[in-house]
Amino acid sequence: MPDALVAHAADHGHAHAHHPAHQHHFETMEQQAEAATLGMWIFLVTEVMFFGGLFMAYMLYRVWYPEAWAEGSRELDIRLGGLNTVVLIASSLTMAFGVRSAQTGKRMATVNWLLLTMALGLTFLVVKFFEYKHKYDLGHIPGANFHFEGAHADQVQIFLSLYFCMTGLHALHMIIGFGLMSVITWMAWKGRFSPEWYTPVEMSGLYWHFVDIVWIFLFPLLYLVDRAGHYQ
Amino acid sequence: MLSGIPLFPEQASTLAPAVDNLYFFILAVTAFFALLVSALVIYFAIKYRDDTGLKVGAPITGSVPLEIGWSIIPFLVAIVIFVWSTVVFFQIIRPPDQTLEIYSTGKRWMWRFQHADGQREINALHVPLGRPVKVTFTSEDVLHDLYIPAFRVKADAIPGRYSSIWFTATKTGEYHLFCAEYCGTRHSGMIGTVYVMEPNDYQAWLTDGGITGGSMQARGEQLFQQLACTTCHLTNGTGRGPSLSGVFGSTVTLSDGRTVTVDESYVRESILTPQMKLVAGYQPLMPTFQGLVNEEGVMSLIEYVKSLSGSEGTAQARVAPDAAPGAAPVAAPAGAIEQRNEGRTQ
Amino acid sequence: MSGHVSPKSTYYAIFGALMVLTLVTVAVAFINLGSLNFPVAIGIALTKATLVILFFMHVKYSSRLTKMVVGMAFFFLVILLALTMTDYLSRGWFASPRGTAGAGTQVTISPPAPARQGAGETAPSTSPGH
Amino acid sequence: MTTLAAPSPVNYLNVKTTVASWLLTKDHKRIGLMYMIVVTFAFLFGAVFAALIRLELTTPGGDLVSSDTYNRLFTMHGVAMVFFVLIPAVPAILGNMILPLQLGAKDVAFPKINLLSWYIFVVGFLFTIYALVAGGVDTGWTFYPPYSTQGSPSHVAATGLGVFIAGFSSILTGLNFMVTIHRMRAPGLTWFRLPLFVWALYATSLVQILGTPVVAITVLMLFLERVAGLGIFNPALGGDPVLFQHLFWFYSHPAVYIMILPPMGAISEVIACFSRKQVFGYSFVAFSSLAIAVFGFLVWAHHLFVAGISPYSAMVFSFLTYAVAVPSAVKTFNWTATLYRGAIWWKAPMMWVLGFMGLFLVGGLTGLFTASLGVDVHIHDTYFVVAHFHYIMVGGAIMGYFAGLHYWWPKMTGRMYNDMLASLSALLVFVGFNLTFFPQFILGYLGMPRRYHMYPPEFQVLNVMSSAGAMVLGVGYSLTLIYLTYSFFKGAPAGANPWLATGLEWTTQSPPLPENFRETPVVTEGAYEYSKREIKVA
Ligand code: HEA
Ligand code: HEA
Ligand code: HEC
Ligand code: CUA
Ligand SMILES: [Cu+2]
Repeated sequence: MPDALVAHAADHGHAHAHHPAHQHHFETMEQQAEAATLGMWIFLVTEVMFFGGLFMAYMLYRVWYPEAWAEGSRELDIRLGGLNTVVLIASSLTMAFGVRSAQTGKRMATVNWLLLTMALGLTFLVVKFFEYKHKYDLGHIPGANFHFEGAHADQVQIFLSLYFCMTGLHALHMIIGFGLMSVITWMAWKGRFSPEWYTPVEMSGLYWHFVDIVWIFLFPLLYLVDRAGHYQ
Repeated sequence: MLSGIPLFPEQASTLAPAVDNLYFFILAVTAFFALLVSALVIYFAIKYRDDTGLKVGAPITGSVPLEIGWSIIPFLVAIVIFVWSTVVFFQIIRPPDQTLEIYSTGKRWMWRFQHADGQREINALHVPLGRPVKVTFTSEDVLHDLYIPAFRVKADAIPGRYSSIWFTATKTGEYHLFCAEYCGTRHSGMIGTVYVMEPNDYQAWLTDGGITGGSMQARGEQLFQQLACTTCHLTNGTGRGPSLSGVFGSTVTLSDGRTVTVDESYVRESILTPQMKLVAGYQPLMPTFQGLVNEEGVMSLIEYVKSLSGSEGTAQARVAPDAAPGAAPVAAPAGAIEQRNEGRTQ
Repeated sequence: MSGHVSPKSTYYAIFGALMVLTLVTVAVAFINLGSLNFPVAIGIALTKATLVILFFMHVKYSSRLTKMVVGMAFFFLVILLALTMTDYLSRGWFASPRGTAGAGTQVTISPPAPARQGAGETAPSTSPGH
Repeated sequence: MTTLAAPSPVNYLNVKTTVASWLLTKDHKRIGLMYMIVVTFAFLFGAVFAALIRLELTTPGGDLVSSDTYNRLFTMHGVAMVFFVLIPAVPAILGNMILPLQLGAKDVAFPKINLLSWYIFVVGFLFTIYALVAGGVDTGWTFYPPYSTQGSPSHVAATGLGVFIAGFSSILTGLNFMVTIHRMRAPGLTWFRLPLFVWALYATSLVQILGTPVVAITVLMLFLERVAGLGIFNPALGGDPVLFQHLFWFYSHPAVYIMILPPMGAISEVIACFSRKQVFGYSFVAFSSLAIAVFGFLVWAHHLFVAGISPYSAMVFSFLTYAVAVPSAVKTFNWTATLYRGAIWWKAPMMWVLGFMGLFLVGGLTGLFTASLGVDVHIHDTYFVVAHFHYIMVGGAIMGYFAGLHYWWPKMTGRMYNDMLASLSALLVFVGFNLTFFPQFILGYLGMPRRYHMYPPEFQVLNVMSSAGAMVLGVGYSLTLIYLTYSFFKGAPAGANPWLATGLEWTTQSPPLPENFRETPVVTEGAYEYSKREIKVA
């Protein structure tokens, strides 16, 4: 904030030793880190709105077609979905520990936690792959070849369209997160981070937690509709 | 139509003056603000002109009372416009009770109209003067929009559901009918003419148009037999399906507890997607008739279901017979009327 | 750079809470709460998300600006959902004298009828509306 | 403020001149210029389409081009003008150029992302050009399904992808600006010392961040529905095509404020400078930008009054629309009051501002007609709406863009243009504009629907007037293009502060140094302290 900056400028003038990661257009490392954090959070806001469009469509059709939603949801395997939920939340935990290790300057611990997070992420994607494959085998992929036995085949197709859009987009985010984390892990391994500067770890952490949060909503919305059998 | 440069559309329905009065009111308000601001801008720009670029303006920074004033006043003015507009809007969308019912489907790129008595026409619509008319319509493909400028009415035609417009024509003549929602190549060709006729001329047109084949209600009844609806919907309510007598316009409780008003859209849904809304107390037995009956057939069935709800349920196209029998019928342009032909719809 | 360092125990506690809530949400889904199932599921998910945001993402210890940014996301998401639903939920309200006037699909939400009527009964719908 | 040292011979334009030094630059000023080139290109596209539209509409019969071609013309015109001209014009060109300068910063917060967003923009534009070359797209810029998913035989997918991609460019620009404004202000530059252009860009960023992702996902769903047969808007499956319209306008109504807010900010700057006065009611003008951005999210369904939404919902949206008109009213009145007892310097940028005032007023006020439920039933999708939005988008936003461009041109290029020619072209555009679009209000109320290739003959006279006006308008724009191009290469050198304006951007040399300022400036006063200063000839 300006006052802080005024004070800061008075304190240091311009000359102080530059951290290797310090970019020239920032006055201080602090300013740089604050900018990065704010930027990341704003990016996450855009992500919320991005998924928001899908949630809107979901909500409308859930209100319109409760039976079809129940029918479609029952097609999904609650055990696989539940497993993935546990896996993803666990990966959030390991990610949090990864960030913590970076904060406290533990190089190997950071690397290990990040690797564990990536392993969990991979597990999630593998499970998701088998779920998709199952759908494919059954002909439940929306489109010209969609095929569904049931009273509300058309509306179930809408459900499954949304299912694939939402989980597909989520999986895409996981893959991007996986890529990011590979880089971060490598950087951590090289010892680039320190308690003074671990912004990239923190940023990927925020991103990963966000992906987790999306799933926290997707799981009940997609897998747990009307399991009590109200619409049977 | 007017020669020279037309500046104002004809007022040919009871709604037109209501809309136009509102329009002129907004015009007056906005003209006031526009002239006020422009006049001030021009006046200041000239009065305080300084071509040296070296002077500075007066050290005025602002005034809170002024700010509040010019926030509140436009807001209040806007509220007045809003209230008036809403009143007119509900006038436009809420038809009166005894309307003449006409059905229509939009299809790329033509409008088909079907009168209750069975007359059909394409891109032409004959209506009597002074009688409220309600046009219920849908689309068979993409979005369209039925627009009659002289009546100031318009509504989108949306596949899968019904929209409607209503009007009471106040002036005989021929008026434009446009498709106002972009629908592809010949969107600008999806136009037609509304013929407003004296009641007796209209009567003559109805009988003389050369179109027979029974009213929509009759056609609906026939379809009701043909499609074997009667096997389940017995009038005494003992069939597998509910009795349809008196259903139209009533409120029905569905199996999941929601309630719906039985209107055109609901009956249409019942016929095409019967599983979507089950009447409480019945099994999901009713098959879909999707593909077995076209949009016009559905409309005829609706007319028939309406007729089961008592006499006022049926829309009567006939007008009072006090019309002078000798009046010359206004013939529809050749080709504008589709000859009734059971097999060729769609 | 001095971010907040949470004790490990906090993370374990949050993880535990998230697991418990996951179990609860699955369990609750199998209980018929009628129209409450959806709100309950959403409520639990919101709680879980809040925990992740506050603790894993350190928002609890972040600047007011960050908190505002997070709040903004949810605020505008709610606007998108709620204002759109004003349309869909009120479509059924408008009925002109002889049926709908273009309002389209008729959906009104009210609590589901608990019991079903026997198939032989006449549907409770036979009284004409006018 | 600090006095200027002798200008350095090195500036951002000549520091390096290889092509690679441009294509890989992270300098916000160069990126701004690169945006300007692409946007000008897109504007030429859009303008040629507009010229063909107007040429076609001189006769009612549709004699010049086929219906299919005509439909492609207005669609490509709308897509180019909205997504590739007006949305990036002021934020990405002038904002990139000026924002860091006004903040006393060396660059935006994320220069690499800034460059990336330019590339994304270009890729999006290339997709759209591809769609054009491959045969165009004919859905209207609004892409309504089911026509766009099932009916249209044209290149909807490629265009949709182009718009989708360009959206990310807009998101990244907004993100960058928002962080820059929060984190990169010079010492002493408090929020209420910020120039109003910065406030306007901040509000714009808000809309870009919150709205654009929604249209991105919506276009993506449309895309998947078209190419992969997913069913989300498909009425045949029970989907609701109106849902698309809700989602589309959730973005696209706020997007009209992406288009108008930055020009409004530029207008505030120019008015203050050429009235030599502080902007009247500074904080009200600043907050009205935020109010427009936030309330702008509450009104989208005023585009759907006859689309089959619930009438009660329509009422709510109509009411909110009237509420959001109030902050615009506040701005208008404050600008007017700023002129009062100013010392008004009739220079070219001010001429564009005066044009803006008149045209924006008409455009905004006709929004009150369309926001009125009762009247909108009649005028929806007629030329009345076409006239409304051209008055705001061309008369308001483009005029505002030109005002800002003429104001900052000496700073950007270090050169002056011919003031007489510039004022003349402002006049030509003003006159031509009114000739073109005023008749369309009358046409609209008469009932001429928009997107009509052929029309009933009684509308011809007004249409010919409109086309004639477009010619004058075209001459005006062409003139601007010519003298500005000339000025870029041959114009007389401009000093650091040719307008004797306040603001940090005028304290550095023209064109600015690559790093903007020799030393980080320290700010001690508000943005428009003209009255405190003694103005001297530079
Ligand atoms: C930059 C672009 C821009 C801007 C800023 C606006 C601003 C406004 N718009 Fe416009 N609009 C468009 C671009 C824009 N619009 C486009 C592109 C379309 C058509 C899209 C399509 O279908 O293709 C459209 C369509 C459109 C419609 C839908 C019409 C229809 O399709 O039927 C409506 C309806 O309410 C509307 C209303 C408004 C209002 C109330 C404002 C307000 O923000 C205006 C506020 C300004 C003022 C009011 C003037 C200043 C005030 C005063 C001088 C004081 C007096 C004021 C009062 C008494 C309140 N616009
Ligand atoms: C920033 C946005 C922007 C801008 C700058 C413009 C600029 C112009 N627009 Fe645009 N317009 C839109 C946005 C914009 N438009 C949008 C969003 C639509 C809706 C699309 C849809 O329905 O999907 C639309 C639709 C639209 C229509 C309605 C088409 C229809 O519904 O059938 C018309 C018709 O007159 C029109 C005209 C013009 C004109 C004359 C200009 C002028 O300002 C252009 C001036 C430039 C020139 C005229 C060219 C240069 C001059 C020459 C080459 C000299 C020779 C000139 C002649 C022979 C005439 N536009
Ligand atoms: C095989 C039996 C069967 C046939 C044939 C059948 N229906 Fe039905 N119909 C039902 C049943 C059962 C219900 C109640 C459950 C439901 O809503 O689906 C019903 C409900 C309806 C309703 C809603 C009634 C209400 O009270 O809300 C309408 C309208 C209707 N049918 C019209 C028709 C028409 C028109 C046809 C012929 C084209 C037809 N039905 C053919 C069994 C049938
Ligand atoms: Cu049908 Cu346009
Ligand atoms: Cu709008």
